[in-house]
Amino acid sequence: MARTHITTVINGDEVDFLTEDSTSLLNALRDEVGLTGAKEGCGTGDCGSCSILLDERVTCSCLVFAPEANGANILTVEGLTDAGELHPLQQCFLEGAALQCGICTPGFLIAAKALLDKNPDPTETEIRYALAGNLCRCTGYDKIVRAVQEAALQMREQ
Amino acid sequence: MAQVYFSAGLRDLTGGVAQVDVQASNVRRLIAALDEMFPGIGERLSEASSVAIDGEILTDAEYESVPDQAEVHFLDILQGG
Amino acid sequence: MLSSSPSAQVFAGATDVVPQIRGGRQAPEVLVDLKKIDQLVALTSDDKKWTVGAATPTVDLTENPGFSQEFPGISEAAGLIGSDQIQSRSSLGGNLCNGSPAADSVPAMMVNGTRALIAGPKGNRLVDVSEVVTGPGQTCLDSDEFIVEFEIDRAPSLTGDAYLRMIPRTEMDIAVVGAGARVTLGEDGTITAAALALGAVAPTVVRVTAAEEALIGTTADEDTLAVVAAAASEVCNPIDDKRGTIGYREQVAGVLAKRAVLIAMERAQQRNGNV
Amino acid sequence: MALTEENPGYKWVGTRPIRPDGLDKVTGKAQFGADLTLPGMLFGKVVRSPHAHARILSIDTSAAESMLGVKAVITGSDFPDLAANGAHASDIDVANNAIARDKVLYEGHVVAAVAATTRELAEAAAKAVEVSYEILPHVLTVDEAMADNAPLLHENMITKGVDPAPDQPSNVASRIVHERGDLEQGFGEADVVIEREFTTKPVHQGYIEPHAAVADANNDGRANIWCSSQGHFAMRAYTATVLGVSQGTLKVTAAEIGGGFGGKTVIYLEPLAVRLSQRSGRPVKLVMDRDEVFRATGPTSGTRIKVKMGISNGGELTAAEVWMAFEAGAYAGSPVGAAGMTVIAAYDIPHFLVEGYDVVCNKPRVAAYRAPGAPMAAFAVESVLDELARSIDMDPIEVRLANAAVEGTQASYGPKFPRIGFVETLEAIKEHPNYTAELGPNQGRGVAAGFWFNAGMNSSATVHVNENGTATVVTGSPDIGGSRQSMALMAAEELGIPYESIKPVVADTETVGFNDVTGGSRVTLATGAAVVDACRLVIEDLRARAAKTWDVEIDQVEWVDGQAQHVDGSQPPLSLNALAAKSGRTGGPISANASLNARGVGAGFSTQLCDVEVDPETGVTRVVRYLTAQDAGRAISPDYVEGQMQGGVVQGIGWGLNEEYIHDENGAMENPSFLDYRMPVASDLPMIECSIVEVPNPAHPYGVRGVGEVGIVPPMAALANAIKDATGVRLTDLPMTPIKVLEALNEQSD
Repeated sequence: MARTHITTVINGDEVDFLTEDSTSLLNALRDEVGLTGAKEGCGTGDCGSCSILLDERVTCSCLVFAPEANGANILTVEGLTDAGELHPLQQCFLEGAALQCGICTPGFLIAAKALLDKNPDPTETEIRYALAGNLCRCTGYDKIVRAVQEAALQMREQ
Repeated sequence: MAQVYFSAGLRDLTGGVAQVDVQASNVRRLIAALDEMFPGIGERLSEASSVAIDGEILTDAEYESVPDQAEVHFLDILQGG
Repeated sequence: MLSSSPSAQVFAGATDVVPQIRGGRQAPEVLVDLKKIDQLVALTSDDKKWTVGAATPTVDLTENPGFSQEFPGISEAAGLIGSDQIQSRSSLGGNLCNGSPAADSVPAMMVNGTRALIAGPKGNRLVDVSEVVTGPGQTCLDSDEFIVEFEIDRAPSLTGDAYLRMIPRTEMDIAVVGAGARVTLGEDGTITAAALALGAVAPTVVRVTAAEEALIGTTADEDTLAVVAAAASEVCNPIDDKRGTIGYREQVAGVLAKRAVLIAMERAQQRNGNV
Repeated sequence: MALTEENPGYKWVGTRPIRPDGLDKVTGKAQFGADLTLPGMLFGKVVRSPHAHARILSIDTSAAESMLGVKAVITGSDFPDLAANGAHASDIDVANNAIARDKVLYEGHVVAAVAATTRELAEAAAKAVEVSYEILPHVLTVDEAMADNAPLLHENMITKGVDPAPDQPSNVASRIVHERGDLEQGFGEADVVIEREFTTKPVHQGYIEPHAAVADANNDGRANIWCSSQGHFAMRAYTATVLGVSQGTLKVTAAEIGGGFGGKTVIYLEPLAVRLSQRSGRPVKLVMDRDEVFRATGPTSGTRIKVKMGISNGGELTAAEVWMAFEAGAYAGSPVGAAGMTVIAAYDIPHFLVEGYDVVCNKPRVAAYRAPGAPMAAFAVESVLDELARSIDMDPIEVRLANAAVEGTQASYGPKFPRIGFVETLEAIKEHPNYTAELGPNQGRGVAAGFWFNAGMNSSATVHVNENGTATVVTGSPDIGGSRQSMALMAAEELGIPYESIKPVVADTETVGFNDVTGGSRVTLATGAAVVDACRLVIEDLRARAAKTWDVEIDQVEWVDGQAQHVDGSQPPLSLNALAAKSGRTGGPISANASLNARGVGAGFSTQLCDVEVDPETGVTRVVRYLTAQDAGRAISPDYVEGQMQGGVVQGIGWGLNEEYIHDENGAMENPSFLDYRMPVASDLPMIECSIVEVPNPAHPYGVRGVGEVGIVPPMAALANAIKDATGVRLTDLPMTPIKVLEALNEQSD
């Protein structure tokens, strides 16, 4: 099958790649672009490990056909860091021990960023529902929720 | 003399005996002594068990010394997650 | 294009299509991305109706204050279709065309009299949402047709709707039972119009006409709600499956029906005048 | 260093710095199992049985092999027949589980594997492998498997542990028994006797990272493997066994591991990847999808457990009788042994009989899952204990305190307990404000406790002092929950240098001495002890070098705060930095190895308090408040001790409320996805409050007890007891879904 040429902006850089039409954007990012920060935990949109921002909206990249990304703006976990400076969420996850094995962490960071972009002062319940599409099996979510609360506070104070 | 206790699962090999006193300086010699008393038990003990000496559970303990008066229990090997 | 390729598959959010292709349950030769058609991704209103493009991401509905105030039931149903990640992609059109009896947005759309504009080579037709799904996974659409948009008449004053579903977790599940309700009140506070629809309790979403009739002229008092609950349980024709049992679905259908009517009542009382 | 309970005076141990591997994990750089790509790498795909029990009549690989881009296709016949070679039974089971020979024993059992140039091609080729089966009758539960004339999985399985040995084969692999005293007397002394029967379903470990392995075989017979596992030395051993090669031909590198909980202590993909690589001459990556993870890996056992216990009106437990049967899945080896040893071990009960059966059935072979065997056993016993306490109107904490095992108690499994902290965890709950917090309508409160042994086993560590006075700590224990931080904290404490100056590394099988798996809550204890030993050897060396520099005897040199000091202060101190910079003049680079079979394993106890709210009309249970108290011995890294406690609790909540394997009548799993295998999501839960109890383990240099596992033992009973408190109904069948709760409520009101 002929492969399709896709042009996107990923983490601020213009990126081209070739893909088959039925390939998921997640596999294209991982295999063609070499960005392995987004992970496949389920391939059915039920775990959130592959979360990215697609045109500023949080999305499971495993549920997007790679050709749909043509012309789109994508943010992956690799793009959260600004010129080497950690995003407050990254810093708060580190300081708050909000990760154990770390496989779900990229997805949580992206989902949390999407939340705070829309709602800079979420309640605990709002955080929990906004992160309900992201499974973590290690932490019981406690320290993740606290880290998002702390990051929200820091970002509001900035 | 060490006091050796047999769990219920081992008692089919000891003819129902639950406890014996054995003189042995280490676990390997202890097992050898037990095998003389209860033929066949040696293989079972060395193949599939941990040993607890005075409350401390040890694996691969055949050269572990057995203090005089020690309380010795043989246990199934456990798997952890 | 759809007529020329028998195994073409249209998709909007693709939240179900991608796993189906990957799992080998579908192998279309052509994939058609409906999001590229402007009319299908739009949310507008005029004096008479709201128009929702069939591929509009559900997050556009939940984040639209005007729509969400007028149709909180549809908005909350749309907000229950999967996670935030899914709602960036999922759409009313996709939710309906999957043909699942458990689709959250369908009971909510039905009680609001929603119509689907269906396009095809023979022209367009307008079909009531309640008539689109004909059985589990089955729709009245021909293989060369697709839904362009939904029309929902503006809600009159003193009207409220609600959607509730029962799932074992708080999120990320398929409804074991879903209930959409809408009531309109007269000036005296009694119900002048009522609609009740249940999801996941029959091969398709079902209306509970006996309950609707029982509600008319009442204030949804306790006795009437008992009738509503009983009628809801009665109309169920569910199956035992991995997600629920017949008995559970019948019993909880009554509970949710009652609760949804009460919420719709409360909202109707608060909504005096067109938003 | 003298250790006192109250004020150990530690500088690093017990602090909460940022974990060493954290930065890579929040920036997406960390390399997990599926993240590695090698030049020329092929994608593999496994062909699995659609049947629960069937004889393989033939496998036709020709269509797959002829596809363009398909580079290798393998089946069971590509592996040595271990049975014919007289191998040990457990090794034969490992090999047959990795790839079926003549029979498939569960849906998802591997029958073949392919490697091709693209993911899509590999999937197409896997579909093109034609397998012809003769379907056999299957058994799915212990009840079916133990029934008379049940179809047999293994025609030669004779039950072990029964005297005299049965003369007929069955699906019962073994029987275990523990017994003390006189049951009749014990129940005679009771004022109340309660007998209940409990059932639990198989549940999966649910790690978010599917299994993944990359293999690169050379034509000299050697191969490199990269995989995410809980023990790359174990993966090397198992893979060598299945391939019939020497362990020395395999080098295994541990990728970052995305969760395991016991489920990654076994092999699935590694030998297949190596064989595919050998056949194709190219590196091969095999990654499971979630469906495969559910159908073919893990889970832990479904069980049936009967418990009868007696209590006096004064609150003294007089007798316990326990019967349990555990599903092992396709091959012998359920955790019924541990269940039998733990089931009543937390309490001092004079008369008891515990009997357990290990039963094979046509489901995936069970794998270890966090305190394997203990959670189901505790669900049963802690539920009955709750009923006993209610029946004599005694507080649930008091009844446990009255019977709790303490130092010197003869444990039900044999030996006397050393110093343990069970009572302290009970008291921590009792004194917490949650214990007396007001409950709202439809809310209820439950208490339950749990015990787990923890493990020691073998570990090795190497400590290198770098030229600039920093240190590299090398171990072979995959870091699954923050253990690199614990290693670094203990090394910093020992060496007296900043935590940030320590670089902890998990090395491959050729770079560090042997380490057993990361399991049994053993790493901080055992690998930690090896790190401490290696640090102490380094310090010994540093003192000798300072003595040489000062031309004094070594006993004149002390190591304090990261520097050598002369006992009488007659020399300016020599820092680690200074000694490292001149190491070439004093004998060369500074480094030390330590290897050990760990001693002094300290038992773990946890007591938990759960408040739930039950919707009486829908049966939905929500956890509204949760508190867990656990004896950590000493929390080296409190952040990650809490993390283990919270994670264990939440897995237990999932097990208790919603998680279960559902099979159809053909033995196929109906819910192999995260949509329908319902693990807890963030919005299902409150904060999980932690009370770390520290009763130091006297046998460990820092007082450590394992903390990883015991947290999952109490939650199911705590939930059941809370639901009983909220509604008056007692649930004995896990999971306690809304359907079951509502059914019980309906029965109650009838």
